[in-house]
Amino acid sequence: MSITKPSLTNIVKKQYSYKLRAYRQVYNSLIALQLLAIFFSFNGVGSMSGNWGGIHLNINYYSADIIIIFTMLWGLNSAALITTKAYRFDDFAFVTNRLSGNMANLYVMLTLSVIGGLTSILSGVLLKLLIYYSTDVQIFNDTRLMSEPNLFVTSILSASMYVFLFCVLGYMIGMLFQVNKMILVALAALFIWGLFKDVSGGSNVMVNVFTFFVSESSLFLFFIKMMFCSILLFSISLVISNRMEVRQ
Amino acid sequence: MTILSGILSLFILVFVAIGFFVIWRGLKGVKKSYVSKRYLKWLIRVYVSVLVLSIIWYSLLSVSNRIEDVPSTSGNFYDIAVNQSVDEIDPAFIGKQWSIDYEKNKLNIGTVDHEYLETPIIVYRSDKNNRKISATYYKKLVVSENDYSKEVKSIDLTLNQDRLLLYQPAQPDFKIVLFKKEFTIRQFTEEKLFEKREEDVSAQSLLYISIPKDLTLIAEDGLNIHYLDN
Amino acid sequence: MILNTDGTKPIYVQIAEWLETEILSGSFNSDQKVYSQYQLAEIFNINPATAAKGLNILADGDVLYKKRGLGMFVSNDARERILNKRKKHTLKKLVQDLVLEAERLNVSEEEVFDMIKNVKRNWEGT
Amino acid sequence: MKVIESKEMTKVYGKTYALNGITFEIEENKITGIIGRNGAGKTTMLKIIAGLFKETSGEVRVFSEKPFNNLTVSANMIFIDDGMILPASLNLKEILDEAERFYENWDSSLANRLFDYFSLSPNQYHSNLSKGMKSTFNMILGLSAKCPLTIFDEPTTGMDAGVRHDFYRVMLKDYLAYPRTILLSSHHLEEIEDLLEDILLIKDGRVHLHLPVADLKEWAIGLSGKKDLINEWVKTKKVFHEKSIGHNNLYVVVKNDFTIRELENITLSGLDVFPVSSSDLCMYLTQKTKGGIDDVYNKAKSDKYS
Repeated sequence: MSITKPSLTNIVKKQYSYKLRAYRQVYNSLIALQLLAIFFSFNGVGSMSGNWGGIHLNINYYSADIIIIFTMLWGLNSAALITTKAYRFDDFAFVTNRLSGNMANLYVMLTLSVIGGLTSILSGVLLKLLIYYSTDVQIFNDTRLMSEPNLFVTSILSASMYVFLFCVLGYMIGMLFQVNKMILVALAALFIWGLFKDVSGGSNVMVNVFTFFVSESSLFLFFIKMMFCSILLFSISLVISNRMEVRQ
Repeated sequence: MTILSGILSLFILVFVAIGFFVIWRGLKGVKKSYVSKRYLKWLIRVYVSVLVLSIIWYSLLSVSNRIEDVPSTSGNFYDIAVNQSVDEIDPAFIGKQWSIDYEKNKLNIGTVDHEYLETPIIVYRSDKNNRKISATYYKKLVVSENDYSKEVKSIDLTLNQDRLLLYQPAQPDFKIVLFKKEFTIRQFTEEKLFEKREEDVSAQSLLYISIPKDLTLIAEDGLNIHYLDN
Repeated sequence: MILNTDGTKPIYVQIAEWLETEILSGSFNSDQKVYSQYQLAEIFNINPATAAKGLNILADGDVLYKKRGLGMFVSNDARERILNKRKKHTLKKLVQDLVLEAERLNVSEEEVFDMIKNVKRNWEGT
Repeated sequence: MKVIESKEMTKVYGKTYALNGITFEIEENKITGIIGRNGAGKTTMLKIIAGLFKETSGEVRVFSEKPFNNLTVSANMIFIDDGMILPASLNLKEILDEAERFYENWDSSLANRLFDYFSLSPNQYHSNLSKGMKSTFNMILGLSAKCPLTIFDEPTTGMDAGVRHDFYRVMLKDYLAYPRTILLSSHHLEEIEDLLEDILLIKDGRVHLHLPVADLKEWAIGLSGKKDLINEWVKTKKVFHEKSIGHNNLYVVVKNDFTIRELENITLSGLDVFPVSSSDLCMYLTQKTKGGIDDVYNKAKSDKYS
C-alpha cells in the first residue's frame, strides 16, 4: 500500500467541516442562551417618568446588550469546551495533528463568532418586535438600525469581533486548564486583583482593560486591537497545545 | 391590528414553548452530551426563520416611517423667551395662538378650581396700550430626532368676563420606548458608552402672553407665572 | 480439515501434511497447480506467510515445484516421495515410540511382533 | 520497506520507565502480534507509534517520519483501541461518513456490509453502545479505513466468541485482499497466533522476542520426567518454566537448541518431550519467576517452616 502525503490545508478543511457538524451542541446552547437573554432584556434596562414642563412622559429604556453579552459568554464557553479532553480526542479519531486541529478550531471559532454576532443583532430586532407588540406604547423610537444599513452591518461586524475575542480567550483558558487546573485559580486571582488594583488616573486595571476595547471609537483601530489580542491569545494556545499528548 | 396581535400572541406562545423546550433539552443534554440531528435541524430552521421574519416584519412597521424634519430650535423655551426673544423659537413649535380684544383695566388669570398648571407662563407687558391680549402656546416633544410635538394636546384658553381661564386638556402620559443601540455600535457613534440617554427626549411647553401696557394682571393660585418687563 | 491449534504441531507442518494427503488421495495430479499461499490462508484462516512455509516444506522435499510467477505444481513423483517420506519419518517415529513403550513395560520383541500381527489379522478378518 | 523503525524507544512517567529502550523494525505488509502482560508497555509503545504520545528518548520512525504530531503518519495510520473516543454528537452512520472524508482508501462498501452484518443501527450513538458493540464498531472503522498501518490495541474487548471469530476472519480476508501492515495486540495469543506472521513480545518495557510465529513453536521445548535426569540435560540451559510433578518428577521448558541426535537421546533416556504452545511459552517468558504463581505459594510455605 502506498502512503499518501496529505496537505495541511486539505486536512484543515476536512476537520473544519467535521467540527462544525460534530460540535452541533453549541448551536443548541446558542439558541437557548439568546432566548434566555431576550427574556431578561424584556424588563428593560431602566425607566423614567415625570413631568417635562407640562408634558408627562413615561420612558422605558431597552437594550439588546444582554443578548450580545450572553453571546460573548457563549463564545467563551464553547471555545473552552472544545479544548476539553473529550473534544480534543474527537480530533484524534481521524486524521490530524496539533497544528491542523488548532487551525480548524480557529476557523470554527471564526464561524461561530459570525453566527453569534449575526444572530445576536437579529434577535435584538426580535426583541424590539416583541416589545413593540407587547406594550401599549405611543412612541416607539428606533429608526436608525433599519434606516442606516451600514450601521447595522457595522454592529454585526463588531459584535462578531467581540464574540471572537471571547472565543479565543476561552480557548486559551481552556488550554491552560488542560495543562494545569490551578491556572484557572491563578487567572481568577489575577482578575480579582485587576478589579481592585488602582492604576494612575483613578480607575483600576480591569476597567482599563475594558475601556481599551469598548471606548475605541475608530472602527479601524478597534479592528486592529481585536486582531492583535486574538492573535496573541491564540498563539499562546498554540504553544500550549503543541506540547500536549492525547488519549492518556 | 387585531389580526396582527392574534398572530403575534401565537408567535410569542410558540416562542416561549421553544424556549422552554430548548432549556429543558439543554439541561438534559448535559448528561447525554448530544443533540439529535433532526431535532437540531428543526430548531435551527425555526429560529432562523423567526429571526428573518422578525427583521422583515420590523422593517415593515410604521416606526421606521416617522422621520420628519425636526425644527431646529434647541434649548429651553423659557430661557429663550426670557433671555433672548420669543421670536427665536421656531414657529413649528407653536401649538395654538389667541388674540383677544380686551377693554378693561383688570384681568384675573387662573385655572378651574385653582388646579396647578405645570406649563410655565411668561407674561410680557407691551409698551403700547393696544387693548389686545395675545397668547401663544409652544409645545415640543422630540424623541431622538423624531418630532412628536403634534401629539401633545395644547392647553385651552377662554376669556370669561374679566377672568382668563386656562384649561389643561386631559392627556395620558406619553409612553415612550427608547432603544439604546447595541454597545457594539454605540462605541463607534458620537454617543458615549455609559451616557444617559435623557437628552434623547426633549419635552417642554410654554405659554407666552402679551398684555397691554396698563393692564393690571392678577394671577390666581396654581400658576407658574413669570413677568417679563421692558 | 480443521487445524489443530493447541500447539502440538506447528500449523505449517499441518498444512504440508494436509496437502500431502490431498495429493495421495488424488485431489491433485502430477503437474497440477496446488493452492496458493493466499488460498490456503483463506481456507484455513491463517497468515499467508505460514501457509507459504507449509508449501515451502513440500517444495524443499521436491513434492512440489515452483514455476516462477505461476505458483506451485505437483511433481511427477510426488506420490512416491510422500510415501517414502512418511515411511522414513512418520512410521519410524511411531515405531520408535512403540519400542520405547515396550521397553518401559518390559515387553519382549516377540510379543510386540505378535501384537502387530494380531492387529493385522483382525483387520483382514473383518 | 520498513514501516516502523524504533531505536531505544523510551518513555518515562516521572521516575517510572513505561518503556525502557525498545528496538525493533517492522517490515511492510506483515501482521505482527504485540504480546505482553498488563503493564508491559504495549499500549504506550503503540500510542507512540501512532503519534499520540511523545517518546522521552530514542528514535522512532513510522513511514520514515517521526510520528508525534505528524500529519502524514496520522493520515496513513489508524489506531483502534477500546478507549476510542468518537464524537458524542454524531451517530454511527455520521461517524462513518466523517471517516470516509478523512481516509483516502476508505472502503465504504466494506463498512456498510460489516455494519449490516453486525446489525448495528445507524441512529445509535457510540457512547450508548455496549462494550462489545463499541469494539465491533471500532473494528469496522479500523478495517474500512484501509490504512497502510493499522493498529489494533486489544480490539476484541467485550466481544463475544462469535464476534471475535468473525473479526479475525474478516481481518484476514481483508488483509489478503489489501495487504497492509497490521499491529495487533491481544491477551489471547492462542486466538490470534494463526493470523500472525511475526510476534513481538514485550516484557518490562523491552522487546523480549521478535520472530516469526512459526519459529516460536520450535523455539522452546518442554521436558518432563525424573528430576535428576532432567537436571542433567538442562544444566547449561536457561530454564523458562519449572514445575514439580509429585516428589521426583519435573516439567521444564527450555530453549530448543538441541540437535536431532540429542533429542533422540533424550527420548531414549526415558524423558518425555513436548512441544510448547505459543501462548504458554509467552506466558512463561513474561512471568517474573520461573515457577509462576506456585513460587509465591511455596515461598510463603517455606518461610513459615524455616
